[in-house]
Amino acid sequence: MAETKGAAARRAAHGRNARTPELIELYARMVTIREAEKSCGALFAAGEIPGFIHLSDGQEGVSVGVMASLRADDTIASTHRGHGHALAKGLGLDGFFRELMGKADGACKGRGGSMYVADLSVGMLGANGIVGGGVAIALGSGLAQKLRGGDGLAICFFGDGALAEGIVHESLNIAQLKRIPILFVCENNGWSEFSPTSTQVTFTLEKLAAAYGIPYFGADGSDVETVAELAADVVDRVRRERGPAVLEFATTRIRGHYEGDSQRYRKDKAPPVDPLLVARARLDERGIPAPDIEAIEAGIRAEVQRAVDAARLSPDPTLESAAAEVYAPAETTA
Amino acid sequence: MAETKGAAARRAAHGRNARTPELIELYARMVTIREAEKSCGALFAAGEIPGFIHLSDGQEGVSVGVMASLRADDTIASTHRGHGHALAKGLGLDGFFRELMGKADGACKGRGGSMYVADLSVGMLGANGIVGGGVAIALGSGLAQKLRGGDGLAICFFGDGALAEGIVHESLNIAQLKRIPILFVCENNGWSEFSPTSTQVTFTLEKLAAAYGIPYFGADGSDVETVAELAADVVDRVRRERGPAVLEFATTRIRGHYEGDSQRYRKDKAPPVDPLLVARARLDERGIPAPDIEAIEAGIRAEVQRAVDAARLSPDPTLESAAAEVYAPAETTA
Amino acid sequence: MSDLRFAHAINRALDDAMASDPGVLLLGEDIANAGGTFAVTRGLLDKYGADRVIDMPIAENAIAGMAVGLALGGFKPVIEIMFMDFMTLTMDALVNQAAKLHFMFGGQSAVPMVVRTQHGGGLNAGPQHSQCLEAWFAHIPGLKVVVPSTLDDAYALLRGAIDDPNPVVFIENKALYPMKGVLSDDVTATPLGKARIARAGSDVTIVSYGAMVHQAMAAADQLAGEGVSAEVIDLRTVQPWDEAAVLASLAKTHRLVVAHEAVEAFGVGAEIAARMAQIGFDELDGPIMRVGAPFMPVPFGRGLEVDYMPTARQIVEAVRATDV
Amino acid sequence: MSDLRFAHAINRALDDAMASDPGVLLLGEDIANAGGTFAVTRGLLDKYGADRVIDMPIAENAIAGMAVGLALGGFKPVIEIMFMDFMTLTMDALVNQAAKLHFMFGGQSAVPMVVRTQHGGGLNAGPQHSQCLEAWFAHIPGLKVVVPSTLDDAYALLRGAIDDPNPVVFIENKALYPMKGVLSDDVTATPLGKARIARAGSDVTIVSYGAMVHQAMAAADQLAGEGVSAEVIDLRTVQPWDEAAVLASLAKTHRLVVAHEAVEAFGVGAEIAARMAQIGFDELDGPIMRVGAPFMPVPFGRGLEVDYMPTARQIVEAVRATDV
Ligand SMILES: Cc1ncc(C[n+]2csc(CCOP(=O)(O)OP(=O)(O)O)c2C)c(N)n1
Ligand SMILES: Cc1ncc(C[n+]2csc(CCOP(=O)(O)OP(=O)(O)O)c2C)c(N)n1
Ligand SMILES: [Mg+2]
Ligand SMILES: [Mg+2]
Repeated sequence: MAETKGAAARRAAHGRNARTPELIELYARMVTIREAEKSCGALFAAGEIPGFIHLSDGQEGVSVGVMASLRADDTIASTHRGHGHALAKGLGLDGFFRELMGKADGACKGRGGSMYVADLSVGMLGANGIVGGGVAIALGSGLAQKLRGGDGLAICFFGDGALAEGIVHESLNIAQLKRIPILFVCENNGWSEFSPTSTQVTFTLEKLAAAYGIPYFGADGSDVETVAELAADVVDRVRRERGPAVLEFATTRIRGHYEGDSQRYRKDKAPPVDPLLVARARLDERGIPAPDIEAIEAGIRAEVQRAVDAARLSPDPTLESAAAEVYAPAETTA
Repeated sequence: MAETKGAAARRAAHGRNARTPELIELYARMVTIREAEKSCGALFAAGEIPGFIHLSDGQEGVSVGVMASLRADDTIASTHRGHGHALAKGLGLDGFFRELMGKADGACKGRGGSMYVADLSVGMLGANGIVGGGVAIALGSGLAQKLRGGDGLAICFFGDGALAEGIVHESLNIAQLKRIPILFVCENNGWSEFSPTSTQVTFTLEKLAAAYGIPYFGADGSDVETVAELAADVVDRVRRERGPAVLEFATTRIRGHYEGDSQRYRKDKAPPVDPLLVARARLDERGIPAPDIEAIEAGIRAEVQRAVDAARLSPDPTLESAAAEVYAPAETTA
Repeated sequence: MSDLRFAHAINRALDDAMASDPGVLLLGEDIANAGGTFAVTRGLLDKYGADRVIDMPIAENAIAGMAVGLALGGFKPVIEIMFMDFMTLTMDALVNQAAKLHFMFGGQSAVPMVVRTQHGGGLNAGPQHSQCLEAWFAHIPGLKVVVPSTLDDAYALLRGAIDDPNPVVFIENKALYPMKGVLSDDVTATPLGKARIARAGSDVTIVSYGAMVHQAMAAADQLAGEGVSAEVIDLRTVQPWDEAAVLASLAKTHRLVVAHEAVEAFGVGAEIAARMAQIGFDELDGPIMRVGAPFMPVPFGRGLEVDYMPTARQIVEAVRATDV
Repeated sequence: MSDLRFAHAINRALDDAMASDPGVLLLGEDIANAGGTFAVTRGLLDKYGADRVIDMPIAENAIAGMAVGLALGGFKPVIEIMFMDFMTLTMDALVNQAAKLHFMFGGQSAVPMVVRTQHGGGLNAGPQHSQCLEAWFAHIPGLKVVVPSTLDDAYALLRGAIDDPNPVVFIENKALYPMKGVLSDDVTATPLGKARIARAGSDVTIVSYGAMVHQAMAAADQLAGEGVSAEVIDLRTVQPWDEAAVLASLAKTHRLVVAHEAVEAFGVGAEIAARMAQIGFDELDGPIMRVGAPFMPVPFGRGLEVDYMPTARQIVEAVRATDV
């Protein structure tokens, strides 16, 4: 697990990277995801969210830490476990809940739901129901960033299980060959559905990236500051060098593969490392008063509850309006 | 390019590997392929062979050297450039020419032609019109070898350009994960159709194999003895260890990508390294009388000519007989 | 006779096939330890071991390609592709390789393999987890395509598919998995290609397959109340499909409706209708009507999906529309 | 007016589209330096540079997926998949991603991209290099499918496809590439979805597309000699297809034949026939006949392939068979 020189130097000098947001801000963003997903779990259990949902509890540090360095014109392609990515990239809670509840004013007008949630206005190119499906889309988006000029970049998130899919390898090769400004971010939670990924993938991403000659960086994904600092450096590098890099974070999938998964197969009985608890303990250490933190948490909870309540009142979409958008009309382009 | 210890030791002791056939025999097999393909080229130019044909001139050392260690129950899956593999594995000249000329008594009854030539009775699972298409088939065949018990193995041949296809990576992972007795043989001729593979693939197979933890061996493919010795060791290893290995040979594609390709794009003006000339020079060195060699060559030429003449007289297939074999009848299994 | 669910009938077919033929192997993602995402393969790992019930990494094209190699190597692999939407990743292995080898190699070898997958909506799984793509495979010479609708057929046709020396795409409808029913004691492997008359009738023929057969039966019930006697044909196998059975029914009823859950346009129903508009033309007393999903991706939202799914009511209306 | 070949018309369409819109990019295997396996993209690298004419490694699924990302990023990628048979490797990107994003994201963005590929037999390219798979794509909501038959249409429809804000599969027939003809001076982009009456007639309607249109014209010639006036409709776009034009012709002729090179069963012709057996039923004076390839992989051998390919003669016979 290489570490950028810049990050090490900065840590030595200042204790933390001045370019990344304050920890309290990162913490608040993680709490937003956690609270939103808690509500998702409850709404799912109550039958108010239909379909399949994959919660990212335990992985918020990656979403928040990586997205802290991105701009709205940077693009990301996500996975089936995409709530955290979407919210951290800027999808609002209203569009989010309304989408998951299948409402007409959801981010995708209730046609996609959890596995396909997207907000192109903030550069979020969609969760994806296909493992590896977003990787090549991000690659194309990265090529668009390059051809447009400027210093934008694309990111694809993917899980450790996705490493078995050919598309990831095709994309690594092309990214390096064509010098595409794309950051491959692997959220390694050790699981591929109900199977330990060690039974599915025989290589490490670090060695693989080395074979491709793509710079690789890895870190503990449950420490949001570490993630943010490393990501800031690596994002910066991709912006400047206009070529790919790989980032891998060790994370914990706290809940089941999807909601409703009893996780009986799970043998790793050690308590999960929770990025929220890690950050919270550090805030305490740094002397941030508990009531201040609790006020932030309460505010987020209220905001989430408000969004949920509003989503409940939102109208259902009609089949006619859906039917009208199977094809884009001629004027949509240009 | 690692070399097996055994091969080095044997070379030191005996000058050559006693388990591999005499050079004169290897040479004769290469001449058979070369002469057969020469006829293919002529028949193609004359319109007697239709379709697309991809000749393997320059790569005979790999086909002959690798196949020297295989048994009939070992299986191989080949590529679009599969003539050499097929003939070396044991497909007869009659079945070969009749197939390429589309005759009813061709190896595949004239339904496949050059790109799909196969002879399951000698473990040749087919050339393949899809780049990478044979790799997973060989993987399954290797798993069959493993599950059947015994010490059989499967081989997939593929070109350097195929390294860009996801299926190759999926297969490497599964081969190692499931410990499948399969030998991945890359014929690296530096070209992927009309493009130098250096513009298409950003990694070396050696480094890639290392990432997967799969033993890798490489050698000069234009020296048939080197190929045969190395292959003997590696095949042996796969037989014993019941797990995958990777072999890569540097070769030269002497002719165009396909017949009719003028190769105007080709900048590598150095004369190709021809495995037949290499072997022939060594036979001279070793004092094999030229007339003996020429007699062998003449015999092969006559044999090829006889097969071509016979193929010309062979009957054309009928659509009815083809239509009758779209599906296997129930009694074919078990 | 045992009271089971649809998923259990499939499990039992796999179990019995594995017990009777040591060459039958299962490969798929999370099918062994986890027993399958829809629990269809539960218990088989314990019974047959990890050499025959094989958990695979997420690499659908390689899994399908391996099945071809295993089939050529004398085994009868049954692979599971978790959702039919993921079959998009297996198309080279199935279409260019599995489907063609027997023909293309001049009949040298059969390719006995089965791809089990599931299709269909009703679970709000969204556009990439609900598609019915069977028409693609039915268009490919060399493949067979089976879509069972009942427990007995799930068992009998899966046994038949495993016995068949050709590559078979065996499609389960996800909404049927929990369906309770009875598995007959005497059910055995059924050769592929024979339709089943699910309900005899004389006024109109309703051809269907898979989950939609149940809608067709409901429609027939309703029509009976209106004095219309509908014959319901369950195709069971859509490639090859039982043209003779459909034609015989049409010759009796002179009116035809074809219904499936897949998108109507360019779906399986198009072939059946087109064929009958040729060979059954003289029998037809009215237009051939089709019932299928509208031309859009399967939408996620609850109400949207309900409105999207073809229903018994639409079949009834289609039957009325055949009566010009 | 210039005397050109079919391949040149496509080249010119690409050239003009790139000249008029800097967002148009080409990606594909050996399309830049080598100018394409069939020389269709020759000269474009020199004219537009390596940033816009991009040689890609052999990785079809990634190429197609990248096109989606480029389209979302404001470009209009035109990718080349060398043989339609290799589209099997792009199905996830095209079907699960490209086709669905506009709908599935609630209309947030269009996905303007074109996949150029070529299909068809006649070159003895064998089972994995000759397939006509357009029916697959026509079945997928969100995709458009175009198959031109003339030089003018190759130009006009490709310009139309590039202008279209949706993912379009643009299919060239490999046997047409060397076809000589005239490219009209005034040819411009044509919106997709409109059929062309290739020959007016009054006794029977022959619907076709792509290379088979030329067989249909030859059949019409022969029929004229027998006193039968055939109207030949060139669909040009098979998704969406011009239902109104076919119905209008049928209302005039009352007899219908649909012909294509693809395998007949479950092919594009099935949808057209099925639809007319519904909405055109009252107009029909005889069975709807289809002409397509037999249900087998495209065989390699010269005589085999000739016998396999559907011909004008078969169309003539089909026309006769509509007259019961
Ligand atoms: C192509 C494809 N194959 C299989 C699946 C089913 N599936 C969904 S998530 C998943 C496991 C993914 O593991 P990983 O990539 O590590 O992501 P994680 O769930 O751990 O976040 C699988 C197999 C799918 N959605 N797409
Ligand atoms: C999936 C697929 N994509 C593209 C092609 C077209 N094609 C045939 S051979 C070839 C180059 C293969 O290069 P390599 O693997 O190095 O083999 P070589 O021709 O050098 O023997 C390509 C692109 C194909 N046959 N299949
Ligand atoms: Mg994981
Ligand atoms: Mg090569």
